[in-house]
Amino acid sequence: MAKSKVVTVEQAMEKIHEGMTLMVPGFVNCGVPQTLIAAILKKGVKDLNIISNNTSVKGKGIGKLVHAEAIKHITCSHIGNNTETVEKVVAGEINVTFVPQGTLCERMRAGGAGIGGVLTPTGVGTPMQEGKQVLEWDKEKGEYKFVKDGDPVNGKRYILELPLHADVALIHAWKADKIGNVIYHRTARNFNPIMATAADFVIVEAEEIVEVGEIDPDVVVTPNCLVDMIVQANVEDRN
Amino acid sequence: MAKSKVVTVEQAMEKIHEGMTLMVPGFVNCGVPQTLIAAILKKGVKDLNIISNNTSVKGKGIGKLVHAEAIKHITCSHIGNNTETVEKVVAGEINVTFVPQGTLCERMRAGGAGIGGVLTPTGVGTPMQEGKQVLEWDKEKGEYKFVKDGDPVNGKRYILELPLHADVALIHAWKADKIGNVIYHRTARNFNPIMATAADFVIVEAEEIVEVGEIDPDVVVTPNCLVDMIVQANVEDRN
Amino acid sequence: MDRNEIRHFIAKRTAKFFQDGDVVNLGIGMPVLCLDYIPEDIDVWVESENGILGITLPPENEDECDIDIVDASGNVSGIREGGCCFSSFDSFGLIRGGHVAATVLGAYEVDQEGNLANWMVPGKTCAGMGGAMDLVSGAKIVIVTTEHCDKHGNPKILKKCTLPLTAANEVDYIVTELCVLHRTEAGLVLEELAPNVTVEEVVSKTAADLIIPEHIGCME
Amino acid sequence: MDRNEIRHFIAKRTAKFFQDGDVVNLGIGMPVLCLDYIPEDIDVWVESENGILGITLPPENEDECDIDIVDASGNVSGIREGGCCFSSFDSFGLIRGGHVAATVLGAYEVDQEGNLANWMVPGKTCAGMGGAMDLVSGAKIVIVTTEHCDKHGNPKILKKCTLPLTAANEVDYIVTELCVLHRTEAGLVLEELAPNVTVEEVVSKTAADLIIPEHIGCME
Repeated sequence: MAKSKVVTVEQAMEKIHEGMTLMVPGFVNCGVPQTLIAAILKKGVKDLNIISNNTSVKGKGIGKLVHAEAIKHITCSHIGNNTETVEKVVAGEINVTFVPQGTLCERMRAGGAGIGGVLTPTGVGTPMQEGKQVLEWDKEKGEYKFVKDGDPVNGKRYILELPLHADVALIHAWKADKIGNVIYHRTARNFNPIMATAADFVIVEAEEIVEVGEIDPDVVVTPNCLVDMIVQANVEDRN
Repeated sequence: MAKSKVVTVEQAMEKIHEGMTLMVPGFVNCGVPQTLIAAILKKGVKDLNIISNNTSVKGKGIGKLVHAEAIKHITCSHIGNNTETVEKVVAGEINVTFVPQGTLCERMRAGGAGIGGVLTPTGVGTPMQEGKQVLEWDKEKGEYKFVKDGDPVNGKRYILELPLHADVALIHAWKADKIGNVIYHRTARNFNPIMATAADFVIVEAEEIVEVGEIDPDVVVTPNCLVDMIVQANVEDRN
Repeated sequence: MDRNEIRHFIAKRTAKFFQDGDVVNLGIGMPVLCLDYIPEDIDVWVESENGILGITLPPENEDECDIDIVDASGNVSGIREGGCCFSSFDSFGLIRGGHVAATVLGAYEVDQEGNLANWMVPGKTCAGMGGAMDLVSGAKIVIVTTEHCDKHGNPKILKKCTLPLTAANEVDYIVTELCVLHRTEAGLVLEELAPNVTVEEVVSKTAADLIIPEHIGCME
Repeated sequence: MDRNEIRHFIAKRTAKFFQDGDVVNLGIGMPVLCLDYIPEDIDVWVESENGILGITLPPENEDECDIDIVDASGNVSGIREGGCCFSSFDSFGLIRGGHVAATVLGAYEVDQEGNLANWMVPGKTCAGMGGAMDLVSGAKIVIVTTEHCDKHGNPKILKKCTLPLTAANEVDYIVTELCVLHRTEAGLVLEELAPNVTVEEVVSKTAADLIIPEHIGCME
């Protein structure tokens, strides 16, 4: 028999430590692991490296971590929805690395799927290629070559983007069974499934925890083998 | 109102021509587009380039195309389940390019998602790297460099695999709604979803065609925007 | 035209680019207004990069709203019958893979090489690019909707962008209250003029080189 | 031991590598036999690369069989409660990404550098590698189960493989009817001997250099 992975929020928090790199999903404030974020605040963990798409809005979701000054560095595509994040970035209190949203997905997928890098057209010819390796396709030779800024353009160019990986991913599920098969609701899915592949340890908070067998094998989005712990989400943590 | 994409098998066959590159899903004989294959045989299309994982078993599924000598070239990971394919390959009647199964998936995904290439560890140090570009990670410099056979190994190596794309993908669905939202049943899913992303034209055969709205938005695997035509599958074509 | 009329005029023209069955991604603001001008016999699917195909306005009755359906601004929205949801990873696969027919978005600057700058003004904004860079690289047609000049009356359509780029050489059309410009291999072609607008007016308000064809259509 | 006993002996030992909760991929033949020897208190999930976690034998009652559930040989199988299905793309993402604890598979040849050859004999076979190359590159632990020598009595465990490789430097353990070998940075370590088998016998039947530690465990 498979063992239940359901634990208390306190047990889950034993896995979260100062200075860790955490993947935190959510699009603005939708699909954000609110209960786990509230628990991190309560524990008072600091100096976190956060990989997320954005920082929710001021005072909500990931914005709570911003407000509590728990974040040292954030890798994301957008902070514009949260004025407090913008202020702290401008003030130098939080370091930010911007990654285009699709590239963020690709890099997490590479990290979770054993891929050493991906070639993406996104960001070619923009500041995004600074400090990165750029490859150009040589149609005649049928091969790629590295190019530098200023080289004449003779073929389609791509940025070689590297994998992203985290110590822990915090996942917000709609339903999870007790061994960790997970499904998501509507656009609350967003970055959750890909982040669940790209961390050493995966903690899921679920709005509803169901019995094994209640989720049809064909509709499972995150397979149980990716999930290490499950906690009950608390709707009130959304506020 | 969205228009129905349901057509007759004959209408679908107007899209299939001699010399085309077709993606044909299926694992051995599971999840194979049997009705569309039967229709191709009936139409008598020849000289096909097939991208598939394998060729089913002798006389079934993709094996029917092998038997009918409709295939010029096949890109796949395995032909061992079909003795007739092996014979025709040995006799030089079909050209084969072997691609490791996971790499086949990555290459189709790159083709369908606008990715110029992926770095995979699969096949490094094996005959799979012949004729391909190999990259080595230089840990100190924090960058990749191209390496050649015989160069001393100083870091993790990856093969740079290129995208695969097809003219037409033939997809076997469990259920499709009339505008092309598709779900699959159990391991009949296999290569279907990824192939549906990587072809100029996508024809779906569905065991069951349902009304729009009958498939929950969260369980759709292949979104309607990827599907061009839908035909009714005929169970008897499996034989 | 006042500013609001300008926005609607641009949106109305832009909507004519859409074909039946197209999947489109519409940026916040003016691009979203296009939805009001899609002809009845044309069915367009709106994709939002956060993982939904078939996004709509939220239900009028607030009780029917689902807070788990949001648009690219995070605002609660709706989903049409036959729509579907997917992960951000799959969403950008669709976008980058050319499965989105058109993306419509605004500009700080756009130039005659098809370069677009719409995400950053050094020293002023640091919001981040979100999904814009992927959308502009990936969509089959990139349409920039913008007022022809900035609020100080300076041209926004340039020979060469000065701000950090969102994408290089990707813009296909520029739609303003004065004209429709088509970026071709040869350069920016003045394809349509708004009613009562002259070639001279466009040229005087544009810092880019324009190709003026013999026949120029009427923008409506 | 006859051949059948050998196979079961090897499978029984191999099953001891599995830990509670492990996801394992078992090759056709001897590897699958491991399932018969997993201790009651250990729960192992079997993954099949065609897109299923929790694959089982087919239901005994043929009417309950689902022809859409097949294993990596295409044979109709079953799914356990709590199992799930996914695409081949997602399946190999799991495999390559290190989410599969162990893969067990056979060998034509295996060598002291951890190289494995099990997919092709030039001029003889051309079946293709299927998913083997990905599995061997991707799984956390690679366990080769094989009879110690080939049917002619020639060593299969070599200094250097001669056949086209499946993967280079990826094999972690070799389990035969004579011994358990652990491939370390230093070389192949003789960790366990089968009952009544001597170091000398193993050495004489192995073409690879072996590291013989002071303490050698007993294989069971």
